[in-house]
Amino acid sequence: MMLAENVVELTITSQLEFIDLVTTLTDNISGMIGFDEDASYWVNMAVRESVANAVEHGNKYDPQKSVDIRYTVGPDELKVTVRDYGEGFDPSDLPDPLDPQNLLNPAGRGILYMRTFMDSVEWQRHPEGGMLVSMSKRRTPPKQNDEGERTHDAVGN
Amino acid sequence: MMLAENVVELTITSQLEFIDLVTTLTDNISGMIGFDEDASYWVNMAVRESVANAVEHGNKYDPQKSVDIRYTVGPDELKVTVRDYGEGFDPSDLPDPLDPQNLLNPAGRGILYMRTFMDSVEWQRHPEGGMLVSMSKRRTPPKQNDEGERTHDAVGN
Amino acid sequence: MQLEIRERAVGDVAILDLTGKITIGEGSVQLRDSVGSLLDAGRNRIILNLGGVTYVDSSGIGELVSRFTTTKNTGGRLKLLNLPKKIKDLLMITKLLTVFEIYEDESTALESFQ
Amino acid sequence: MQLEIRERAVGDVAILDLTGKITIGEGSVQLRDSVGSLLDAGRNRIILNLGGVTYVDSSGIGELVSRFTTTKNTGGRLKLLNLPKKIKDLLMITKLLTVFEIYEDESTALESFQ
Ligand SMILES: Nc1ncnc2c1ncn2[C@@H]1O[C@H](COP(=O)(O)OP(=O)(O)O)[C@@H](O)[C@H]1O
Ligand SMILES: Nc1ncnc2c1ncn2[C@@H]1O[C@H](COP(=O)(O)OP(=O)(O)O)[C@@H](O)[C@H]1O
Repeated sequence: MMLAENVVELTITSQLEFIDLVTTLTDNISGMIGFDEDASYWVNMAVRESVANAVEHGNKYDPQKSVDIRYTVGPDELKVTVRDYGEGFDPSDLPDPLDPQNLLNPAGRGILYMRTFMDSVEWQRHPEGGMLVSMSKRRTPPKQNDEGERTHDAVGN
Repeated sequence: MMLAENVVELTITSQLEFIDLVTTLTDNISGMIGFDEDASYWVNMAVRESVANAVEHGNKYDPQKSVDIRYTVGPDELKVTVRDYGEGFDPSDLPDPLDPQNLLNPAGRGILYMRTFMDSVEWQRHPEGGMLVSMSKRRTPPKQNDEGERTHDAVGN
Repeated sequence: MQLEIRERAVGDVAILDLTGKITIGEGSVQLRDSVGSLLDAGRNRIILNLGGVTYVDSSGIGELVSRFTTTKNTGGRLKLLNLPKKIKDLLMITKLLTVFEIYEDESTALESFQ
Repeated sequence: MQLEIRERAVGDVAILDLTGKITIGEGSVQLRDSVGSLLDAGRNRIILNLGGVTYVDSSGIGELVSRFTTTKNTGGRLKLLNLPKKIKDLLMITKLLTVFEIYEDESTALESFQ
């Protein structure tokens, strides 16, 4: 497999304006490795959420701090890691956005998005500071019956 | 100016397949900072040539060696640097592709392309090995009279 | 421009036709501002027509929720019209499908205000 | 697919209609192969219709030159048709405008082989 084990890395300064550059690159990589439209859409969104969190909560918009996105194209999956240089956080210690009393909260759904759209998401504190989010999406497409079924699978329900 | 001094970096492994990812990112950055269609087209092409050289002549397709592309958006210009990890070369010591006896050569026009399309191009050996190509394109558009004139300016003739 | 918002009025109901992306930054801010101006003008019977919306990130979903709440707090209502499949998926994932009043055609949405 | 190549024949002249990009790797290789098969079949009166070509990098220009030379070496001719503005710019920059035989309409290009 020509693309196996290949790596592409993108580094941006902490500005929301640059997120579109990241998602466009993500779309291109998804297309290159044969993700269908649905899979590309959800991967794009998970990456956006992760980068937005890195810019906003991690680096707190500090233009001196970068966000580093790394794509690793493996034979079975696309792996994406997003690293920031902030104080880090504990993802197990967050309000559940699906709890009825939180449903009307104006924020707090990004991590739910990421968990829903990717096959796996992990957070760890980087040994040299900041958070490192590692996400992966399988390359083998889920079994398809009809339009509805497929979307169902892609969002992980 | 919101985008002044901002930096985006992209790193790819040494494969021609990834060049399209680089040029798409280049197009997005060009669009973001207001380059017109012509300017975007030529910048795209100069970046492609530079990255192709880094993959082919610099890193000699070694998948362990990366090509690092850095975009710096300044108030007056877009600067793009392309770094490889090869043996380097002396750009002053190359056959002139415009010499009548070289016109039918199947190769050797990439550097001519880069010099023509950008406002400045410089080559230097990186202190830690490999070549570092630094190119820039002014953000102020050239005076426009008509379609013909504009293209004329954009290709630097 | 990420998001385009056109405003229409049918009787005392304001319809905002949205096209594009509602995302963190620009898109979310535009939505907040558009609904804000309506409320400032005392127009709190609002339909958001999402038929042309292709993408709503978590910040955009949050913005929809906020505008829903703000409108309700003035005694008005903000309803959603023409949800594309993907946007409906997103409201399902976030358990907001039953929070919003959602319509599939404009006349039914308009009648619901009577 | 970067480059699409369709083959037509008008009498003993082969016309290749190219659409897309002629760039290092895939595109250049496709062009080489297409012209190669024509020459292998003894068809060395060739028109490359570049009307649909949007982008030719330095490797692509080199490939055009190589196919021009290879065709000539078999006693044939390779001519260019319908150059888009940008591609013409590139041939000007590389001083190849006068090397190639270039035509703006197909019938004139075809007649030139008589
Ligand atoms: N990279 C990060 N660095 C620090 N804190 C983070 C990071 N990502 C997420 N968080 C924390 O987790 C919370 C929930 O994140 P998320 O679910 O994306 O919702 P939102 O971004 O809308 O608050 C954030 O409010 C923030 O406190
Ligand atoms: N990054 C690089 N590292 C080493 N050599 C290079 C590099 N870029 C260019 N060169 C040398 O310069 C020559 C001319 O480059 P160029 O004008 O791009 O034409 P081409 O790539 O078609 O040979 C190459 O053949 C190569 O010998």
